[in-house]
Amino acid sequence: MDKMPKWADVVLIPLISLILAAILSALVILAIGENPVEAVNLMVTGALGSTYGWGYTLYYATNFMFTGLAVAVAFHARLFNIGGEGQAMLGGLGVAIVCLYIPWPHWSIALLAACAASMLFGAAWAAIPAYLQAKRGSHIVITTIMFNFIAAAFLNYMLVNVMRPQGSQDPATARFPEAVHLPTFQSMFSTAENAVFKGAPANISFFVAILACFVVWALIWRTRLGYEIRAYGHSETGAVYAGISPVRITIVAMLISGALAGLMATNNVMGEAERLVLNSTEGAGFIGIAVALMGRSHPFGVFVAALLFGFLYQGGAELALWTSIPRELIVVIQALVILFTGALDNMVRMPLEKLFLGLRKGAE
Amino acid sequence: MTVPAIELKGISKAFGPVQANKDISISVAPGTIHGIIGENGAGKSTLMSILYGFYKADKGEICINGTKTDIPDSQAAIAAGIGMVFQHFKLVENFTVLENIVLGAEDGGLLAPSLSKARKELKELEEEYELFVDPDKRIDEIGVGMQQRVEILKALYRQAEILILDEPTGVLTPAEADQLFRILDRLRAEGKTIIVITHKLREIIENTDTVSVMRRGQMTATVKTAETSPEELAELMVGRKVLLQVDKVSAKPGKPILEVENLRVFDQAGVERVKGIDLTVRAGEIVGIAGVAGNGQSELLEVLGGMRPGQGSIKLNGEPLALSGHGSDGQARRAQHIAHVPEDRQREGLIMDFHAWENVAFGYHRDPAYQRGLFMDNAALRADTERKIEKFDVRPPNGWLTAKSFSGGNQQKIVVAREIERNPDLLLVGQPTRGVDIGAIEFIHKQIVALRDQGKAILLVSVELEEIFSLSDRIAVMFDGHIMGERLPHETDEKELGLLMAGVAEEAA
Amino acid sequence: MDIFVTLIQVLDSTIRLATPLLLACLAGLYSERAGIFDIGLEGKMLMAAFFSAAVAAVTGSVWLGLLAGIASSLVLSGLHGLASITFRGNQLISGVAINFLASGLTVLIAQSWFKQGGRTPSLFGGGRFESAEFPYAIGPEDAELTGQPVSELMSDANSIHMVYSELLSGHSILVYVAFLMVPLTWWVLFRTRFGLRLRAVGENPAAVDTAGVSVVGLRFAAVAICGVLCGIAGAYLATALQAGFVKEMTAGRGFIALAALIFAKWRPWHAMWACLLFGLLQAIALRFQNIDLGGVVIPVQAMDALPYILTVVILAGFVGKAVPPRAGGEPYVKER
Amino acid sequence: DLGGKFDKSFNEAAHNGASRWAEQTGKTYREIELQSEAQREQALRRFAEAGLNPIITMGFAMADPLAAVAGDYPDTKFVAVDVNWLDAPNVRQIGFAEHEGSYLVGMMAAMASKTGTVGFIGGMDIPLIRHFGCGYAQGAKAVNPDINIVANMTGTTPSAWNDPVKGSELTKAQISQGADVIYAAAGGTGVGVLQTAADEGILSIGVDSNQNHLHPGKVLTSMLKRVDVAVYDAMKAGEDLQTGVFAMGLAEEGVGVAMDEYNAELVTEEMSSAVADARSDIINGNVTVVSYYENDSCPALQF
Ligand SMILES: Nc1ncnc2c1ncn2[C@@H]1O[C@H](COP(=O)(O)OP(=O)(O)OP(=O)(O)O)[C@@H](O)[C@H]1O
Ligand SMILES: Nc1ncnc2c1ncn2[C@@H]1O[C@H](COP(=O)(O)OP(=O)(O)OP(=O)(O)O)[C@@H](O)[C@H]1O
Ligand SMILES: [Mg+2]
Ligand SMILES: [Mg+2]
Repeated sequence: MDKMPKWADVVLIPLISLILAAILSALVILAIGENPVEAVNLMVTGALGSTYGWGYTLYYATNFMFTGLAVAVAFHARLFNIGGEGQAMLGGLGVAIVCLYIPWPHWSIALLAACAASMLFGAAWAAIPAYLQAKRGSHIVITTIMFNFIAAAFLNYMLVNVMRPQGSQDPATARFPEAVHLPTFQSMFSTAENAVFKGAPANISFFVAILACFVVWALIWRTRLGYEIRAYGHSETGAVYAGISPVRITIVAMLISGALAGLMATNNVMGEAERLVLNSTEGAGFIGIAVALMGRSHPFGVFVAALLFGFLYQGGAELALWTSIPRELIVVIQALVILFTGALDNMVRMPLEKLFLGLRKGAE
Repeated sequence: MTVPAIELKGISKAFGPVQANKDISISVAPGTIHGIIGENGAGKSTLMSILYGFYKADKGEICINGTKTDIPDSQAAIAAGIGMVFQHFKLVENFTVLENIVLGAEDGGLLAPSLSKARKELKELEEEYELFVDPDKRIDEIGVGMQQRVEILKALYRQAEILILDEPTGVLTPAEADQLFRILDRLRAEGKTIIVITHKLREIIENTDTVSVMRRGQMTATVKTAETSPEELAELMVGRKVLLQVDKVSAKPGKPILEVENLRVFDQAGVERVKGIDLTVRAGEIVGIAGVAGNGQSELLEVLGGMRPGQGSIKLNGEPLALSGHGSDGQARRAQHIAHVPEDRQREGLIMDFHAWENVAFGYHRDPAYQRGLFMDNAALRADTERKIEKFDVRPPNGWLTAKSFSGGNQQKIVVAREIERNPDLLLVGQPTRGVDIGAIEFIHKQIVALRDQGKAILLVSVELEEIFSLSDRIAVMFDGHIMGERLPHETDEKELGLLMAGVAEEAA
Repeated sequence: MDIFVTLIQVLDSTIRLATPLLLACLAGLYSERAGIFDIGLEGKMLMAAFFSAAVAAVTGSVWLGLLAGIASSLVLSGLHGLASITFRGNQLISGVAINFLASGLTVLIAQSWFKQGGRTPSLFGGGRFESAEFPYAIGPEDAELTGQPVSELMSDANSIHMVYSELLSGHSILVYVAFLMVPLTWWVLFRTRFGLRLRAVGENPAAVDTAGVSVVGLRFAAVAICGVLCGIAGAYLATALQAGFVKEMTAGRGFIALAALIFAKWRPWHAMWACLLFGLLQAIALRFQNIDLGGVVIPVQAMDALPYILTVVILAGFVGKAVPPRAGGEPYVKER
Repeated sequence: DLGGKFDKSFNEAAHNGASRWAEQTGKTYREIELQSEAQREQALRRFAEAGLNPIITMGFAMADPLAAVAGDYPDTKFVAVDVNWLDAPNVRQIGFAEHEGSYLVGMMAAMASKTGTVGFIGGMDIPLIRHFGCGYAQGAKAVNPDINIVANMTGTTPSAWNDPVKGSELTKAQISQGADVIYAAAGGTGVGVLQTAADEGILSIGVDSNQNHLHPGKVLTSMLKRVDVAVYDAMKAGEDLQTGVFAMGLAEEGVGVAMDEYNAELVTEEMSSAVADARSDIINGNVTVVSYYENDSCPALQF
């Protein structure tokens, strides 16, 4: 018997928390002498008011879905993968190699290959910390942090010294050939008379992300492996009793996590930039942590949280475009959202529970 | 008549929707031992925790020595001269005994003086009550029996006049239990007031002056121990007649199922826990392994259950089993029809945060019966769970509850149901009824015997001699990693076994 | 001799680089020993760095700046405590949020106060921590007198004198504070009542609670200490090492400190060695970029990544399993 | 560029140019600081659609998005600073000859150096920065062939643009290697370099904007990259500015060395004359400064 109806827990509480975060954000905007109503208005119309806005919102959301899922899967095995950033970078490298050095007849095949490559590279980058954690007990939090730095240095080397086209001053690979350019929403949904998602980077990999959400959900809650991952995450001694190998689960979970993080590259590298640039991940790996935590490590939660952050990113971009509000305001708003929905949720839950108990008592 | 040392008036406590205590009142006379019995989840621990200020009561008041005292936190309880030994000890594992005793009762900001002072007083207490412990050992280095002494010493060090013990004997050997009650006697003689929660009627009858019975959060009766009987108490507690003795036909042992030869087990630290034992369990018999906790029984079970590597040879139905590396894990064992009821249901047997129906597959989750194509067949699983809950009368009968929201008794029923229902060739059972109420004990024992009567082999490890006696067809006693000797239940008695458990060799016995 | 000089200089910069790590690491140590995980060290440092610089710039007093830095970091600690102790929220999320909050707010406020793009005005004179010159140590004023740069004077001096002047002398007072904090922390943790209780609450809060001590009180105390130390760390970055705040100037040091903490298995002395190690690795990487090993030039990127690679190697090779305080990360919930 | 508006050098110079124009003409302009790669193209399109004209972009990283976008808005004029390799009819591409400017400050450094060792500290290790370093090294070598040049990069992540602490440490390291003049081309990190140089009593050289005033008497000079001029001109020209590729070298006053009251007493007679000569030599081709881009390597310096 629960203390309150499920809908209250999954809908009401996050909603109230969000409202609180919004109120505080408004105060901050006031404090820096801007008009909150205008700002919010600008953000909402800019991010959700047009197919163009959606195009960007969904593009960002796609990134966060991948990294969020990555963190979430690891969480289920009680592993804290802070390395999404580095794994995504390597995924990008994989995509770039596949797209640049193999002539593909058609984007669809290229996408499949790119998915494979990015997952492979991402997983490979997660493999070493995973192995060290499993075999040597080296704390995965440290090793993954370190591997983020190492990945950055490695990528820098590849781009500056190896993959950069002669004469280009830009530390980035050449553009990928036309054939591997992914269909954007614009090309997918525009009709002759009206063009939608004009110029927006949202592309087919959004659906890859959706697919990933389903796959992860099925994996975690419907398969033996998922069952074992969760069991291990809850109790290592229990796992040993049931004949579930901690080493195996640790490594497998991290490989999956790394692969998911790597997949992000199909969106930002293959879908948007159509080349590999330095810092292409832009902290999405870290946003992924927040997304996974807010989404309670559940694919659907991750999906929603990712959309929310996508909205904040795009809304923030619009603010930066049309007002003189510093871009950091968005960071603050993000922080408040994370804080209230993620960390202070009990502040809302506790009184609500009392309320519902009272109601039930009344009913009896 | 004298003012009661403790008087609880109309105590009520709800944990969210769960009404743990409903309007409970008792009064305990000073200088007496008061027993409390009741099913798992009846509310005993809660009630006592309230008296100790661990939980806050929703309603009701507490009087100590006749004066109304409100106890918002444990500090107040300690000030009021109350000490409590919790069911699950509240000790800091990686602190020394001394540090644990001093914690919270230091005098002065610096540790050194407090520690030396405590060391001195500890000596005196030890002398006085024969509660010997090594003050410099770390808690995780000493056995549960010792840990309990530390808990008691903690209370005495704080000059407790009222001592509460929640299921103190659950983890003790008979010898240890007897000694505990001798100590309690002495305390009572000094005029201290004592409350004991236990599931063992014998202890109630032998040691308490008065006894209260709790059921479903309410106090159903309080009687003078002298004027009652085990049967009556059992009935008051469960609400129906219960047989306190398992009645079973004598065993008809068949061919050997399990043959252990010269088994050695080393723990992570490389210490040899099992020092080359030979053991055979036949079809249709229950072999009970008696022994003080920590003499290698646990390790024996764990090797057989595939939880840790060992050396030597183990045959099942004549087939040798891998003892390390590939094919020696729990999955392999299950495939070989070995089922295992582990000693610690909460850390091993169950995933406390899984639904009951998920736990019903725990360990057998790779069983084809639970698969549909790539996926697990949760529908089938739930159906299966319904059956087991029904058959083993798990309460509340709701497969969607998480394991941790069942009481220990019912948690244990879930584990036993899962393992016995596999209908294995060999069943390993560790401490099947620790902390479980008699209603459940009776039931679980019946199931084990029933399995035996189907001609299965059962290896039982228990620190409860009573349990060993009432279930086993053959008893082996383990001490310091060796098997000291084997006995038939009707040819031996607690005294002899007690000696063997204490390591006194056969000849001497 | 020359190698010796280089060595001294590398060690010298090791100390400078290690100091902020050490302060943050000890901060984390108090918090996590009490069972409150804190990945918000980075954010606290950043916040403190800004406010110390800002106040120092406005008032011209570095000490007021230090206070402001500590205060601001304490506010974030309070937030972390509120979330993870009072409301039993998820400590990781709270930490993440605090990092975001700091990196956003600092620039936002800096912008609206100083209009210099998330930067404070450069500090000078009383606005900065001067380096404490020991007697007889070679320092800038000697340079003034002789008209030679310090480096030359150094290389002329004898080795003892050099070690004394270069390594021991000439650091900001906060450096000495940081290193004094190590024995102090050890003493508090293992020799005082407070320390005993602090460690206990991180291992098994229920034990502390049933012993009649307030779990909440202890944990808030620990989190507060954490705040103070992060505050000093931030102030050191902005007002001692640097002369002002630059956005994101902590540059991930909070996370390195966290790594060092786990590395040290939550023990004060080990924490110091861990931080010195990280500092040394960075100092080396900074000092020797693109080394030429007989024709094979190690690319600068490799040197840049070296500290992190070595960390992993050492961790895997020698440190092994690090077991955090048992109750770490778990809010203390009696009733569900 | 991602560096941020007030990096005290590159982007700030552009900002100054823009605001100067705004003040003089009273007209208004929009600016955005990008925080994400995806926004490069986004911002271009949005501004173009909003009818802003011309649209000025800072930094080589804008080249690629520009190439993609410019075509879609043929009647909008774009200005790309630090870009000179696109073929887009409606883009004014301005490439600065940083190596020439760096060459001059390199000379000054070499002359000011007592120890015969000069330093270079770059931000993130990218070709552009090597380009700076390379010119610098050639200049220094030109004055003193066997001069010792210590060159360091701050890092490989974007935080290398904002890590003054590392900047200081690098400075100290270079000082201990004997460097007594250090050229910082490292955005926000440079602040730390100049600061420490000043503290340690050696000379430093600023970049992009005139940074002499940051530490009067301690900053030898600054390698000016007249982004502000470029931006100002572009804005002044407005709708009808000429497109095409423009090189802003010494000749065009696009780059140069900063001489003002703050470094007056540091710059000796022979320095200024030598610089002047070199300048004219470069302009009339007697001296050619090799660009790092020509074959991704530098004659005077090994990266
Ligand atoms: N901390 C708690 N939070 C929520 N519910 C609790 C808590 N402790 C106990 N309960 C509920 O209150 C009821 C009474 O629990 P209690 O521990 O008092 O039973 P008990 O009599 O001690 O059982 P046992 O004999 O197994 O010790 C249980 O059914 C349980 O569901
Ligand atoms: N924190 C808690 N939240 C919810 N239920 C709890 C909590 N603590 C105890 N309970 C419940 O209270 C009841 C009795 O608790 P208790 O700790 O006494 O377990 P138990 O039934 O005695 O089993 P065991 O004797 O093995 O500990 C059980 O239902 C247990 O699940
Ligand atoms: Mg109980
Ligand atoms: Mg119990």
